[in-house]
Amino acid sequence: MRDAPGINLINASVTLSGKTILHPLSLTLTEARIGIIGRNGSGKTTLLRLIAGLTPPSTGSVQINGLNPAQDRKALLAQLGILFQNPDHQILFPTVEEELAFGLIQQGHPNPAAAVQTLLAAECRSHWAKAPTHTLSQGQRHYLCLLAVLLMNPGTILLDEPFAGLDLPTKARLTRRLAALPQRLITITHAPAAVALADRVLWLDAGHIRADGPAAATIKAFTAEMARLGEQDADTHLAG
Amino acid sequence: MRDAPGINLINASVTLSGKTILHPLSLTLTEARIGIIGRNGSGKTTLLRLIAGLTPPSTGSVQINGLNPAQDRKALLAQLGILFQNPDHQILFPTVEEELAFGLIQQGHPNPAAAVQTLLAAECRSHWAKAPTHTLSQGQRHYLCLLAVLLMNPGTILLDEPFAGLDLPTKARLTRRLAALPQRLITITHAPAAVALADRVLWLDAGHIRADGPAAATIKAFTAEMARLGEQDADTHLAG
Amino acid sequence: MEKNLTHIALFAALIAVLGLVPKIDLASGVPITAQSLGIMLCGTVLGARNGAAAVLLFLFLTLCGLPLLAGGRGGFGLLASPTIGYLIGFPVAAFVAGAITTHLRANIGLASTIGAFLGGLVLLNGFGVVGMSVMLDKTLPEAALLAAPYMIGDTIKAVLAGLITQTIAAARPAALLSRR
Amino acid sequence: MLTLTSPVETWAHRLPAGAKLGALTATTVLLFALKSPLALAAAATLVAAIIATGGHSFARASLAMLRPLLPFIVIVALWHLITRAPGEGAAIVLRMLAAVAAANFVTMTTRLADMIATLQRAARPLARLGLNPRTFALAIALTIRFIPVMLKRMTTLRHAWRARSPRRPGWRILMPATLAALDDAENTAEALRARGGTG
Ligand SMILES: Nc1ncnc2c1ncn2[C@@H]1O[C@H](COP(=O)(O)OP(=O)(O)OP(=O)(O)O)[C@@H](O)[C@H]1O
Ligand SMILES: Nc1ncnc2c1ncn2[C@@H]1O[C@H](COP(=O)(O)OP(=O)(O)OP(=O)(O)O)[C@@H](O)[C@H]1O
Ligand SMILES: O=C(O)CCCC[C@@H]1SC[C@@H]2NC(=O)N[C@@H]21
Ligand SMILES: [Mg+2]
Ligand SMILES: [Mg+2]
Repeated sequence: MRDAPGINLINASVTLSGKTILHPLSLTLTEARIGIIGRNGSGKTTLLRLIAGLTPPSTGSVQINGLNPAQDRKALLAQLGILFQNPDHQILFPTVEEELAFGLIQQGHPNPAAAVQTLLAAECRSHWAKAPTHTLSQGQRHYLCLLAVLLMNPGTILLDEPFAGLDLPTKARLTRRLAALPQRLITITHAPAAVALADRVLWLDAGHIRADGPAAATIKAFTAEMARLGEQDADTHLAG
Repeated sequence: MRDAPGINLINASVTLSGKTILHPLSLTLTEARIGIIGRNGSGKTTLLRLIAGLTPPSTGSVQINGLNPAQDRKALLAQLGILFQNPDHQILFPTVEEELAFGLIQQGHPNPAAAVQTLLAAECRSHWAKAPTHTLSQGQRHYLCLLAVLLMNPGTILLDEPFAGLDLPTKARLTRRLAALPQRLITITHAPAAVALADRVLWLDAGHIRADGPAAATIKAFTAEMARLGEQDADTHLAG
Repeated sequence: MEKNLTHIALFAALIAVLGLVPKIDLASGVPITAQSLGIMLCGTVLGARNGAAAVLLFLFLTLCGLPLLAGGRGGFGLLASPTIGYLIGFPVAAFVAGAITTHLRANIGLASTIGAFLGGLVLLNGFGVVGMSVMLDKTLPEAALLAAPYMIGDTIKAVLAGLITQTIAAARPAALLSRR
Repeated sequence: MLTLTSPVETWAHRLPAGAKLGALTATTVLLFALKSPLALAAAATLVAAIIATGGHSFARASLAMLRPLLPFIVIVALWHLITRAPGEGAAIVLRMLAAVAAANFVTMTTRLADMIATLQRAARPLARLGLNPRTFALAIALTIRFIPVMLKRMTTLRHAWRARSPRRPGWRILMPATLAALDDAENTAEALRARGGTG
């Protein structure tokens, strides 16, 4: 088990402020394209944080290619990148170029400044280099965060609602770009269309895995249930 | 002009840090359902802030039912409610019930606490009352902000990306609920589907109004252009 | 580790932001400033070590030439100016305020008010008085006279620091590094 | 961000920061060793002459930076006139003016990035006390980012308040602003961990 490739959750659960957010999960994620769908408050972001080692498991354990993500931060850097749901929670630096260069510097890249320039030029956004990050629009900040993660070229990328704030052309371009990546992608979303082409889709419901299988099957069941709930005037069960 | 009902922009422009974000606009918005669509960074949020009196016009003037929104805050409160794009920019208080009660207290409501309880009960979310706002999930926080605005019952509601983070059932329910409201709604979005039923849709492009008319026509032109841009590998013009 | 670092940077920035609150210039040349509230909060919220580190970081940037002191002042000239005693006292005041908040066995509101009072008022003005007496070549009692007007404002700030620290303890207990 | 570095390029802008700081230290030690008002007057004149080489608008900016010293000068002057020791008073005032003006000269002719780099190099021995230079550089960058973020946060919260209230928030914005700032720091810490952490 120790050196198993992929992401392993062994009976991992998360309890925060006395509330169990994720019930014990045992999962082995090895597919190249994985989707995680679920309603607001179902525990998607918590699962991402658990996998990324940002929230420690309350019970059980988590391993990324045999590493403990909560401890081996430096080793993990080449293995795991994260796009946070809210860009304001991700941006660290006053200007765009510093923000992009930071991850490369952390990885010991020989020439971060040049790599950043090349990337911005390829994206037709060279004029962003000196722009203060806090004056970009919300969608622009979201896009910047994504570029920062891609630039680091990690083996697995965790994406939390990657398309939520992006406009259609950016979304289309990004979808193509992501599809071409050799890395493993784990996409978290409440909009199932975003993961229609995944190899495997998990449906998270109130901290439990409700379905797990090929995209078509999971999405069909999920959409039907969402439509049913949408007909009702309010949640009859206590969501979140 | 002084007492004209609706929202009047007279040659209003916005320049921030020396950059013209909105070019002089002259608009009269009186329809019940208005949509504003545009790409990331096109100036949608800036336009909302201009209308709401939160960003003063650099040139020209803005009037809401004959009032100056930057000055007559008190009178405006009954006329205009705002849903901000990012829930972090809207939530002020540590618990859900305080957050919901705030607007009612400011309006001089006789019994804010009871009104909040009634609302939460109707939403099947009575258990939210004492919940800390910062531990709610992103979608839950977004929904909370919406409830806070609707509770104040203003004559016109400005919604900045109201559906971006919400799951399908919540979105379906909310769409029905908004459709039934007697108020004027101005919905800002980069996803045109959200305003397909509006009486009038404006397309904002790099701070200019690029199209303005019935929903079907504007959305058709917008979608075609977005699809065209999405085909390209990167922006050929310098967006943002 | 990361959390200590970001909180230290945040509070260094907080002192700078408080410098934008308009200062009141007194005849003595030492302004009444909201920045000493920031010094107190560094100690009461971050604790002795981290609080002092935040203040040192702020002073470093100020000396390097960022105009972060109240009224938009900064640069090496500060080292030769009469308020140098206060500047040297800043990190010490934060350290003491933090140590008291951490170790005093009282509820957080009271402990932090006392810490802010002893560190941010008594000790800080002590340093300031010594500094003025050296730089202006005055006796200590003469210099103390110049510092008397700050007492009212500094008392209000100490109470405010206590209230804010208490609010943080209630709403974000995990952020209160001084009590962990 | 605005810095105190003068946009007027002088010859001193081209000198290395380390040399300027060394010269400043020597000058300051000398100024504090001098006791005679005449010698101090000569020293102050020399400093003024050096500043004057920067040109008219540079000299005016230097003078403006001395303004905060005015109240002290008035107090010392009055005091020494009352105690009938004008010589001592003149020495104190001249020493203060010369030392502060010389130090400001170094600040005004050195770019912020050079100054930080030089002082970081000077602080390298502190690494043995546990001050990691990379962590230190990161702390500086984070502080510089947090200042506008915090100001913007205050503005958005004030707007959020105004959107639902006819009254201005005043001091009441302090509580939500404090909590929001702490949340920002918390989120930043996680973002940092997500990209390899410190060290
Ligand atoms: N620190 C905490 N203390 C208590 N409850 C928490 C905490 N953090 C999260 N929760 C709760 O855990 C649940 C899951 O939150 P999470 O952020 O994982 O949801 P999500 O599936 O990502 O939702 P969304 O689609 O809205 O982003 C929510 O009900 C939230 O209120
Ligand atoms: N304070 C500022 N200084 C300089 N530029 C700014 C400032 N605020 C916003 N901008 C710029 O104005 C443009 C419009 O921003 P705005 O937030 O209105 O866009 P938007 O249409 O709402 O985009 P999104 O869909 O991403 O939310 C952006 O290019 C942004 O970078
Ligand atoms: O800005 C400076 O150069 C340092 C000013 C120090 C002001 C001190 S802090 C304690 C006391 N209380 C005040 O309000 N002002 C002084
Ligand atoms: Mg989430
Ligand atoms: Mg926007």
